[in-house]
Amino acid sequence: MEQFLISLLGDNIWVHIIMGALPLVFILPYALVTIYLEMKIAAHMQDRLAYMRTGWHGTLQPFADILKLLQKEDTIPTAADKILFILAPYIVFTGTYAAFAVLPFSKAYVGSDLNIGLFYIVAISSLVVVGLLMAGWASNNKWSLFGALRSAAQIVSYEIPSAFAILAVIMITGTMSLNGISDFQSSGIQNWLIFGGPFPMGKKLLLFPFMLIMFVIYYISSMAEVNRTPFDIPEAESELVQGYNTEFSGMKFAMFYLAEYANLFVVSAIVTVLFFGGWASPFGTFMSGPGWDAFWFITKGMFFVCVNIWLRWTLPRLRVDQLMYVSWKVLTPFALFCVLAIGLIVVW
Amino acid sequence: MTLQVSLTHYLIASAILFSFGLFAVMARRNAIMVLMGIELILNSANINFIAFARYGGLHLDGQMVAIFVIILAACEAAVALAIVLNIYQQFNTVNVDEVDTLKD
Amino acid sequence: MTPDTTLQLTDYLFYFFALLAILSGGVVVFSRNIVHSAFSLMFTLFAVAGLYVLLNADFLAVTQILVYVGGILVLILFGVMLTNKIVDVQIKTGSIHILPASIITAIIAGALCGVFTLTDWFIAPGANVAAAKSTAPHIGEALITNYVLPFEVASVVLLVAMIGAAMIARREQKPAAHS
Amino acid sequence: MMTQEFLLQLSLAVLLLPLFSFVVIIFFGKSAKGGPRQGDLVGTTILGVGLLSSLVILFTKLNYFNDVVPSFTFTWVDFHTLIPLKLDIGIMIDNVTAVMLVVVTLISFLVHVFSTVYMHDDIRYSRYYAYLSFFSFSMLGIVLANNFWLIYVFWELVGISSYLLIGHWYEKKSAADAGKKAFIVNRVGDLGMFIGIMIVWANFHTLTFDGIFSAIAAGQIPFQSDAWMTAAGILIFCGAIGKSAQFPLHVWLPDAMEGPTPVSALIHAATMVAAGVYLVARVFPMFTADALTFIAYIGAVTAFMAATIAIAQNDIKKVLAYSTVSQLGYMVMGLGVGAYTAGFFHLATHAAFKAGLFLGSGSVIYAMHNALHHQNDHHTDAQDIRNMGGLRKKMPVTFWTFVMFTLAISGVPFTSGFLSKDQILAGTLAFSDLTGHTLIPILGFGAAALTAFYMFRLVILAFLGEHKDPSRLEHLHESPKPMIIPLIVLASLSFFVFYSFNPLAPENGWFYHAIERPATVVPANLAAASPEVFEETIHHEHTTAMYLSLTVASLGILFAFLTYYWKKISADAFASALAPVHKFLLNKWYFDELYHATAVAGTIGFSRLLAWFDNTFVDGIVNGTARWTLALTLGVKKNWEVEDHAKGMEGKREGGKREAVVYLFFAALLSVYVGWAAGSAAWHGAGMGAAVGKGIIALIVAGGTFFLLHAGVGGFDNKVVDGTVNLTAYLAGFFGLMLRKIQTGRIQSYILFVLIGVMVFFFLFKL
Repeated sequence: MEQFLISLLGDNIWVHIIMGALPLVFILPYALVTIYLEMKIAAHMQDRLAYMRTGWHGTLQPFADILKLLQKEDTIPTAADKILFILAPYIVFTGTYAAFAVLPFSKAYVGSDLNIGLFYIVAISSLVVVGLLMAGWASNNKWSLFGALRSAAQIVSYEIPSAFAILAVIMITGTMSLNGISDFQSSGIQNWLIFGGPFPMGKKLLLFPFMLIMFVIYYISSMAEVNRTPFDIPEAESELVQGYNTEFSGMKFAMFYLAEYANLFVVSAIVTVLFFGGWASPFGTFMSGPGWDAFWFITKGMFFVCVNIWLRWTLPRLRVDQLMYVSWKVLTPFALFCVLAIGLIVVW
Repeated sequence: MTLQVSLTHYLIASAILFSFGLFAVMARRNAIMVLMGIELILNSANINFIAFARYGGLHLDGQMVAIFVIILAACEAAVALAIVLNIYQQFNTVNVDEVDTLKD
Repeated sequence: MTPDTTLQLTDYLFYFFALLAILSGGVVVFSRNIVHSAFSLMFTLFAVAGLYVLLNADFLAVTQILVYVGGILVLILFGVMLTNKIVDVQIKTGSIHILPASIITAIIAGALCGVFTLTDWFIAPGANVAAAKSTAPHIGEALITNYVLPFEVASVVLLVAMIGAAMIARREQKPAAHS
Repeated sequence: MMTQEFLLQLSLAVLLLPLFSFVVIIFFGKSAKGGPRQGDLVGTTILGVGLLSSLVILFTKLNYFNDVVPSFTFTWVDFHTLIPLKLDIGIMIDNVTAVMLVVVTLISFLVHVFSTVYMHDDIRYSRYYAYLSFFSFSMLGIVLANNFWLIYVFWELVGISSYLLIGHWYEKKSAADAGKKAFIVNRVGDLGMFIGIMIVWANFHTLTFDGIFSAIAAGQIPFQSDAWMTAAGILIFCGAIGKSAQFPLHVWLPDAMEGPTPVSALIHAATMVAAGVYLVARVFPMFTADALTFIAYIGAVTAFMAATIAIAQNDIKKVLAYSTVSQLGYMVMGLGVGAYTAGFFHLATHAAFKAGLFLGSGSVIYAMHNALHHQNDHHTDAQDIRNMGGLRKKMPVTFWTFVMFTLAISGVPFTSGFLSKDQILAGTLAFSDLTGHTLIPILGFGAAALTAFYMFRLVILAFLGEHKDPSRLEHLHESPKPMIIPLIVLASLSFFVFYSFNPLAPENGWFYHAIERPATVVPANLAAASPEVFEETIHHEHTTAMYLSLTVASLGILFAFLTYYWKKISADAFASALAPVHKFLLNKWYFDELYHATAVAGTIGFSRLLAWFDNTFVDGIVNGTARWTLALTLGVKKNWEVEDHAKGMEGKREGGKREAVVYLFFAALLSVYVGWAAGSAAWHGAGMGAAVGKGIIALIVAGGTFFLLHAGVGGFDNKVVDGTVNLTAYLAGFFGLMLRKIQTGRIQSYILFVLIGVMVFFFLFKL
């Protein structure tokens, strides 16, 4: 893709800008679709119909929502810290968007195929934490600050088990590039890392249970990192009246909203890359190629987004102490053990 | 000095950051500000290490030192903030000039 | 040989990052609002990470972001928020002996800049060529070969610091007698 | 398949397995409480595996690699360029190591098995097993190490684990004290060993045995002096003195009987005490002739002294403890005189039968304890042999195995003890022939006779005759199988066949082929009697030694039977006839008292002296200064106040008046002198007129001076003296305030000053 653009436009800065802007082209329609899906899935799980008025089966409702958000008066509380208040949503969105830079939508299109892509994603997601803290503080509101602190603590805590899961995959594949990891599992569904990767049968069978555990660990902690139910304690409406985004409205709220959904896709995509072959077609070379790659990648990603939505409407919210308990006393020890076991198997 | 970037440019950038950090350490009252000043100083030192690593032919060695500096900075920040929290519980302030019972 | 004086993209990037680092660093130091300082520190750290990238230290840049922004900055923010009574977001902090500090800082900055510009630095051959490969594998190798002892020691130091920090922060405090 | 690498790997496994079991038991043993047996099976199984592996190692080593020494060395620390510090560590397996591996793991395994019953009801059962494993690990480390560094590390590990095991029942003060004593006494020896190692290090810059030996063989000796070489050897031997309980540091071993009995079997038969002997054997090539003679004397004295003490002991374990000390003296003596193989052989055979004796006594104590428990008798000492007797019928297996061990230790033919002991004694004879040190064989044979005597005394008193309390006898039972089987195994190992098929000449057995005296590397030794000559003399003396030792042993046994079985000789009468000697022996040669009076009391006394010095002199100077100043001030002050306030303050200033008078007297004296001097200075010449003039001037000046002194002193004191004092105080306060401004207690101010200082330096060096 980069080569193609370079040949098209010549080697100048526009190539990079176009490369950088492409994910935005994806995020906006994706967010609309996901908002719609979320509402619909939620409603159907609760035996309702959700909105049916705007468009066929309410398909136009997301557009209407966006329109409504954009029209809303963008209020800034008088006691708020204005600079930070304005800055916060952008920081959060930047943090999320930066992760898209290394997502391999297709073998041919990666924003920047960093050698240390996974590491980069782990690092850059800390920007979100700072942004949330900023939002919570700037609102000058107790509930917002509590929400922000909770959120930061939660994300920092759950980064540890998720980093272990990532570490395990890095140990197996020997690369941190997301493209490389996808490539590693590209020859068919049986070679996906969740099934033990492209190894001889014995090694595969040994790896399989540990990878399964790692997948569960990573999925749980990724849910926590995006503050989704059952880990939505930071914005728990019933306790904290929406947490850090209480005071935000209009465009700023939309940014948070967008960032949340984008983040949801990022973690789903990482799950896809780490355990489910990334852009790789499940049928080996059949149905592969740049276009197909993007199709598989987005399909898999959307699948996990839907799983996330499903879980959101199934599980009740945790308490703060339970949240910390799960991270430190359950996920982290298990992850450590699995890392050890996988390391041993890989070396052997 | 030309506009084209060379080792000196990095060094001067780091020198300015270092001075900022120094000033924060010396003149700011809040302990956490002092801590941030220290972080600035460490960062400027790291820039120097890595700049020398690239230009001075130190290759990886400079980067290795920078890595250890980062590691130790993490330790230092954790312990320092723990102490600051403790001071806050004791004295109800984190202004370093008010924590001077050593004098009495 | 006359040096090519046209500015490359990387040069512009350097000036961008360096200016960002210095400006936000200035905000860190001179802002009267400590929360602004803390958040401004984030920009400084990012800009420094950018400088690392320009210096072919990609792994270090990411490490910088991970440790400094994800770890230290969050810690500092927690520190700020936990050590101030939340009555107003405008948390002012004063300064002390500004004059001597400014003088000393100015002298040291001047001396440093002088030394840096006047010294004829040794430039290793081929230093200007950007390395194409990632440094991560080499750093990994170095960590478990030449630097294995510092590496282990650092791990112990981290452990000790972690335990120590937890101990200090958690200790039950008796109310101070004199305050 | 049996390559050298495999041997090394196997031996590493033998070394590390006990560590593994220690970790497992110490962390998870307790939590296995609900499950079976709190981890003892883990330890036992692992030691069993270790034993099997050691047997494989021994077999392979002797059969396939008899002449090669597989070793594995790696550089642990290397600061090549910075400082010349390079530490190589590693392991090696020569025949001595292979034999020791088997000895250690065998005894340790049997002790593990034995303990499953003996310690069954202990409250710290799992911790006990953890420590046993740890102990085995440390001992195996000593055995395998191929350098001083590693040996020293494991040496200290043995020290700490023995401390833990001896003090296992730390609720008992005596046990806790015994642990401490063992630890501290060992430190004394270890200090010497450390200095010795440092001497070696300072000269050779290597700590591997190979490196040291080859350096010495190349003619490089410490500080180019034979005396230093000898000193290094003796200092290293100091470590062995401590660990192997040689005279004068043997005092910890009998006290260490406070530990559980199986622990005694482990520590005092095969492991800790053997470590010292093993060390001597390991570094044997670097001892000079003088050092070896020193070692031989230490060993001989230890052997004899401990044997005499053992006669007078009544506690079954104390007897065995002194017997251990005595036998260790034998081994050290054997090594010292140059009977290397015999000394090490005795280490191996002794390990078996002494472990057996301890385990046997453990079995007896266990039975006695249970019986006493049944009777609800908590006062009778279960370990005192005077309370036993007649146990033979009730505990036949224990009895017969015990007899076997006793025969072995007494050196009766057809036992393993005979084989090894005889050779040592022959060695001492040969040594005295060659060098003229006749005291050594005399002490050796004396100790042999005493050994036979006290061991049979023990057997007769404990097992034969009638039991003191017949009702108790009903409750006595033979111990359960896990305690008996180790006894049987060890008893069978006390037969000669395991070591040599010829019951009288061990030279033909495998052991003598496997273990050969290593050639000395010390150049100065080459001039002395060569090993060949020595071997020949031993051969020559062999028969003599055999008959002599048989004679003394049978004499000892005979006396024991005469005294305690047939009662032809009254022991009490004997004791009262030799009351001072008996008392001397009963009190263990007063060693503990001696150390208490010298080392312990000395330390305490010195501390007291320091405290006294501090209290009296240092504090005295401070307080005295204050007091004298006060007195002086009062005295001066009273001087003029006497006149003004005398009446009112009379009662209060009784002392002040006298001082005032004294002052006035001196003032008058001074005035007279000043006046006289002034007069004689002012009026030169002789004659009446001059005299009168002088007198007048003198009177005026003296009067004036007295007036000034008397009246003016008050003013002087008030203005000048007080002024000075006040000024000083004021200045101090002033500068204090100045400094106080700097000493803000604010960290940033300090940083400021530091930076100013840095800048000053910066520019100083720049300009």
